[in-house]
Amino acid sequence: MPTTYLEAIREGLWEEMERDANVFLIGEDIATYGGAFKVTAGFVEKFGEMRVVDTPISESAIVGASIGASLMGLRAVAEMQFSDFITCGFDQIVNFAAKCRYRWNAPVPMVVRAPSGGGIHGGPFHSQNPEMWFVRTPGLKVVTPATAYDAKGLIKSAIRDNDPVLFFEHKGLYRRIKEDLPPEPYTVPIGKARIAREGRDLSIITYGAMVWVALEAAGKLAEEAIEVEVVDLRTLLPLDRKTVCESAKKTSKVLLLHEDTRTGGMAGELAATLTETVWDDLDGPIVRVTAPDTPVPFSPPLEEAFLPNAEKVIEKARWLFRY
Amino acid sequence: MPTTYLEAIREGLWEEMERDANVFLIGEDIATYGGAFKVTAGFVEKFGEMRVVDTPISESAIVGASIGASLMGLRAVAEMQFSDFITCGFDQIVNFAAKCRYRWNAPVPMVVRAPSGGGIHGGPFHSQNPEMWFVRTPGLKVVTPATAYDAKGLIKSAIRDNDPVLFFEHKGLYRRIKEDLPPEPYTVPIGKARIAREGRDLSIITYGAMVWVALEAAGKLAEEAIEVEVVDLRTLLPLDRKTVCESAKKTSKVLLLHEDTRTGGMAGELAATLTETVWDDLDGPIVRVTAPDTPVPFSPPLEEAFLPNAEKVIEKARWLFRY
Amino acid sequence: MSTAELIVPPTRTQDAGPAEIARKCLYYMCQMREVEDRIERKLYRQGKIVGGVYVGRGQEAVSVGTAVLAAPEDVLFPSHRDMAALLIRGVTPGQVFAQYMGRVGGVTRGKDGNMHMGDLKLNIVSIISAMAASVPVAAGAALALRYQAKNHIVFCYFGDGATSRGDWHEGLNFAAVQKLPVVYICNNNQYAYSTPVARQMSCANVADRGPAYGIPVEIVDGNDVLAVHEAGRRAVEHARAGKGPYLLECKTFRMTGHSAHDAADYVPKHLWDEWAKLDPITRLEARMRDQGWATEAELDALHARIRGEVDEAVAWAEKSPYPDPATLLEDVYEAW
Amino acid sequence: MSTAELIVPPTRTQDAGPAEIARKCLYYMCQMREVEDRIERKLYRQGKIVGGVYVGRGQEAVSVGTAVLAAPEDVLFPSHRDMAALLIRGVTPGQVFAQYMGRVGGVTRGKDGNMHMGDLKLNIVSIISAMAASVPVAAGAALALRYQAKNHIVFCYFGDGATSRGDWHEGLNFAAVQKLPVVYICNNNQYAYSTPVARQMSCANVADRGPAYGIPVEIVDGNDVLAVHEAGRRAVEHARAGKGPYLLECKTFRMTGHSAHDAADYVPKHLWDEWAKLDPITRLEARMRDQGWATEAELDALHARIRGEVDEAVAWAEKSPYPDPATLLEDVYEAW
Ligand SMILES: Cc1ncc(C[n+]2csc(CCOP(=O)(O)OP(=O)(O)O)c2C)c(N)n1
Ligand SMILES: Cc1ncc(C[n+]2csc(CCOP(=O)(O)OP(=O)(O)O)c2C)c(N)n1
Ligand SMILES: [Mg+2]
Ligand SMILES: [Mg+2]
Repeated sequence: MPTTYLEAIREGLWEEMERDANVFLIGEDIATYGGAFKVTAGFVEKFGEMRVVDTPISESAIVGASIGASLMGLRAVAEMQFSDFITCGFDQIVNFAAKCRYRWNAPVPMVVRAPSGGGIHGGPFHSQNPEMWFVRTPGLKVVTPATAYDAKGLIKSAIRDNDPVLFFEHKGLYRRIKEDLPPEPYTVPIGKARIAREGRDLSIITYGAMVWVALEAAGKLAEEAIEVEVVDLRTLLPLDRKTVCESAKKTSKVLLLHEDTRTGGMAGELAATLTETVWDDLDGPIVRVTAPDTPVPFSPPLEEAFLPNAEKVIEKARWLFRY
Repeated sequence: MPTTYLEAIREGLWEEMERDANVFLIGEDIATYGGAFKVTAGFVEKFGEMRVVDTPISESAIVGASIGASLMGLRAVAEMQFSDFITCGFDQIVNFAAKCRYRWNAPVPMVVRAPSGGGIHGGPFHSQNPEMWFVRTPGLKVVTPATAYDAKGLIKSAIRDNDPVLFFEHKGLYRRIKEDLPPEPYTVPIGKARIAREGRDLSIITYGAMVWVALEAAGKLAEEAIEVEVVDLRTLLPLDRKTVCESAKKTSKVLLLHEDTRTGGMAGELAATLTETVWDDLDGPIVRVTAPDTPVPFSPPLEEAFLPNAEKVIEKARWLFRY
Repeated sequence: MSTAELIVPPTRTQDAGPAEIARKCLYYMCQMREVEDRIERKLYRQGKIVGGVYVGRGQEAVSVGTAVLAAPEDVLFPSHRDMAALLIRGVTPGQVFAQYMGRVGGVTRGKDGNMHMGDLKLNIVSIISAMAASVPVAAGAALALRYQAKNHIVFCYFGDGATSRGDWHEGLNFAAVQKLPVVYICNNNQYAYSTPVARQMSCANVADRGPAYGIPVEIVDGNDVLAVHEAGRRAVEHARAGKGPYLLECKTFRMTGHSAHDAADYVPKHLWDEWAKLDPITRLEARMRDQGWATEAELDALHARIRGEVDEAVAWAEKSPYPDPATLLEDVYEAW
Repeated sequence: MSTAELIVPPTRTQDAGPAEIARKCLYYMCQMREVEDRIERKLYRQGKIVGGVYVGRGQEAVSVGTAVLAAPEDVLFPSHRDMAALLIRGVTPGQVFAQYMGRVGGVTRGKDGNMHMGDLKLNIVSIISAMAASVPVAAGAALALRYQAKNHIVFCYFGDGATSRGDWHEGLNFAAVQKLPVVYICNNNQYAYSTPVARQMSCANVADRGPAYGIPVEIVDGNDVLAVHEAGRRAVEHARAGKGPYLLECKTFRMTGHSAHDAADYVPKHLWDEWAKLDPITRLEARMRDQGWATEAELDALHARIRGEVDEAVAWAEKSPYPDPATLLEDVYEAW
């Protein structure tokens, strides 16, 4: 039976909790209620209250307590009810967790799970893509799975990782995508991108929910005999610059795509990486398709205009192909 | 008599407080003590306790109260004792202040002054360059003056601006640079870059303290007959893409320089802007000179290795020039 | 659009007699109930609502009993179950429905949704989603009012769960140190989403937190609107007299799930039954009949009138267009 | 390097008699004083110190009187004026000097400076600069200790000013709800940088904040190390018995500027004079002489010994090299 993206995360958490008694969950409404999105439904019944800890509305305490427990040898998996609230625990993440190892050799093996992304009419505070607040912070790892397979494999790797990992799960994918997962346990390594579709004319480099938009666009462009390669970054930090650059070398043309707003987005880091590394191999400008520089609007026609989609990608890709 | 960078900010604040009774200051130890760096020394004596408000150690309350007062028609100028602590008021800045106008047409004319930057052996929590946490947040403006003239002119513009402005003043420049300022009042517009030195062979695009590093490098490169143009961005958001692109068009080669760490830094946004806008005019890869991806180390030899300097710039610039 | 004036005295209740206060409170409690019922139980199920729905069913006495005390220049910071604070201020039910449907006629023109409503002309500041983020902002508004030498005060609303947040602490502490004119109104409805108050804090009452800020507190039956009003009057007088903040804890119960999609199975059944008996509207109506402040016929007329107003408002909202996608890029910054 | 064993009983004081406790406390108070005097008054002025200097002169009884109660497996979260907590745990004065001079011999190998010292092998967690950020982290450490079914507890230190921060509130609230084994030790030294406590909070005591979390509190003369020790013992027993957190407020005074570059002109002169009379070391020595716990000659020998140890430690630190720039890129992540 195919497994949803949400169910895949749930399975990954469950397996890791069974495998390692040091893993525990912490967050708001995650125990009795099973979490706002029900990712952890049934966990407290199985693993008990000591390992599935409901907290007050205190994101800074959630992150801080995760750090403290992880310093003492546990592996905390914190849930933000929505990734938008991660800003309330920001100092703990970027100043405490991110810098412990560098400063005093103290590993902080924790994960912050944060449901992010738009397309669900959540408005300005339930739709954000907060990844870039963290990609610019050395000491953190940032993971953004696009598929159910990767969501499961990456949450498992994140939990086993000995550094703090931010795990941005896309709300819009939770129940929208499914696939058959291997019955045996597996992990997906952090820091490795994936070629989601091979092609030789043009590379679309993207991550998260936009991988599906890129694939949709690639499918339509194939009908016009434009063969698009889609690179799914999977991890934003540490960035798999090698795979990105190899794809660019192969196709010579790059379109960068993200759901996040434009200025200061991931596309910038990719553009800089590409021009400093494979400049001579590029046959046209690096172009961006992103959300515009606004808060995420609430009303459906506005949000639709805000979000990148296959049409917007196709238009830019055609232009670049002909360049 | 030449005015220091610090004194210039002080003058700007003073003039605006004299000019507009709605302007007030708020922060830790800014009244009696005059601020950790003494920027506001003497202000409470002149303007009184209602306009120079000492607060508890509560960055979120400082920013939040600034928002509230600004919504009611005042113009708050908040001081973070060090910009590193801005993470403690992060949600208020990026979610409350940044989005009010968009969401419900409510202007938030406030300024957050934040002493930032390294080179003073401040270690991981007194040396950071936090600008990129904000450049990626639509609704904010981000200002990073490099000269005393600009520091004064920009703090005045920031106070008069009807949107929330983050004003990153570089601690390393406070007392290190001086210049003669015009006796008559002036402002410097937000959103306009400045050509700090003209040149035709290569553009260095930078901001803040690194403008001085760029100028030092440009001076030495001139001896080798490499004529470098130095663009001082002054404002990072909204970004003056026009001036950046014009300089690149003119010189065809671009070196991006910032004190901030590399991944997710301002150079990324600039690289993306350049390749999507002036691709055809570029004659070589866009290269970066930045701090490496680590926390800011404390010990002098480590910090020296961490910070960009003229030698590192010169080496890269020579390579690019010959490319 | 509102015909409230017919039945509701247009003045604030600060100086009104008990019958008048009761009538005014009843009107707004019923209006809030009807507006929210329509949203949660009808429009939401019809798929006409965009996004989440959070209502204050059973808690109407909290926002009504306090917000009627506000002068028009007092600044209100309603939270997500304080619909009446908006209605009393003059936000129309039509604007509320349009807001919930993502139409231009909504308070935020489609840019934001549900209870995120604010209007500076009405001295209402919009919440953001992060619980308690308004608390430091309210202190800043009070700072401005004091500096402007206005005799106005701030009404700052929040739930029990919000008091766990760092912002709540920083905001109250700063306001207390500065002796700012803020009335804090806590709806302690026993739950924060699925989390009962005993898992949220280990003191018995939110009011037990007042001494940490050296500010006076009062606990009141949050389902008795006249009691809330009385306590609110003391709080308002304290703040307006320049004596600093005041914390009012209203004990109540959330007679619904956390949001429209939450069946709230985690709430023990007996609690629903017990609190249903304490419904603030039923209680006020009984009181009014007992005291002779209203006849059954008058009450019926009131309900009918409100239903009519709400029908009209829904119709108006449904006619309001969706925002033009071209407005997407507007108002990020001041236009230059 | 330390010859502490000669004079200091190697066991914790939990089960020691008063003379023994006094001797142990005196040793560490004097060691802290000498180490910090050397840093602030000598090395800093000689330009040998990198970065800022924050010392706990006059407050030594707070960290000494409590930290001597800790079992080696108890986890300590010292703040920036709790040098003795580090020394008692086994951080050597040499490591401290090297830390302040940015040498590889420092606790953080030159990566961080001044009081940012932590060592997981010693169960000491390093602060970050942001005041009170350790408070939620301490709760997490206690959560782990409880889960691991260890009978160990957490000692969490902070100043009066830190209690204004949201993190302080969130951390205490969470620990209280979870009944975690944390002893909170507040050095209320009347100032946060230049800000007197009355501009920091509007309650009279930090202890007045305990009821907001339903936790027991105790106020103690923070310049009387034996009183601190006694109160600390009660706090430790409470936490170790699984009864949850305990808040100890130690009233003291910062007999120095906020940091080495601060002349502290904002402190009224009479306060310096008054508190100088209450110096915790002088007081303890007088008590020891009175009680016959130590002779003048023994005290002199102690001071001489400590000076000698510190001389040695400074010399050791000055010989410690600066870190190799090649280490700049190390330890951002686990090496793969
Ligand atoms: C900082 C933050 N974390 C989490 C949430 C998600 N959330 C929305 S409402 C709510 C419960 C609020 O409880 P309370 O303050 O008691 O208000 P009530 O809903 O009971 O009126 C939660 C956890 C949020 N809005 N903000
Ligand atoms: C979040 C934060 N804001 C500001 C500062 C700057 N700062 C360093 S120490 C200090 C005063 C601390 O006062 P208190 O907590 O009473 O400790 P004390 O220094 O008196 O021991 C301040 C404001 C900081 N370290 N962290
Ligand atoms: Mg509640
Ligand atoms: Mg203090």
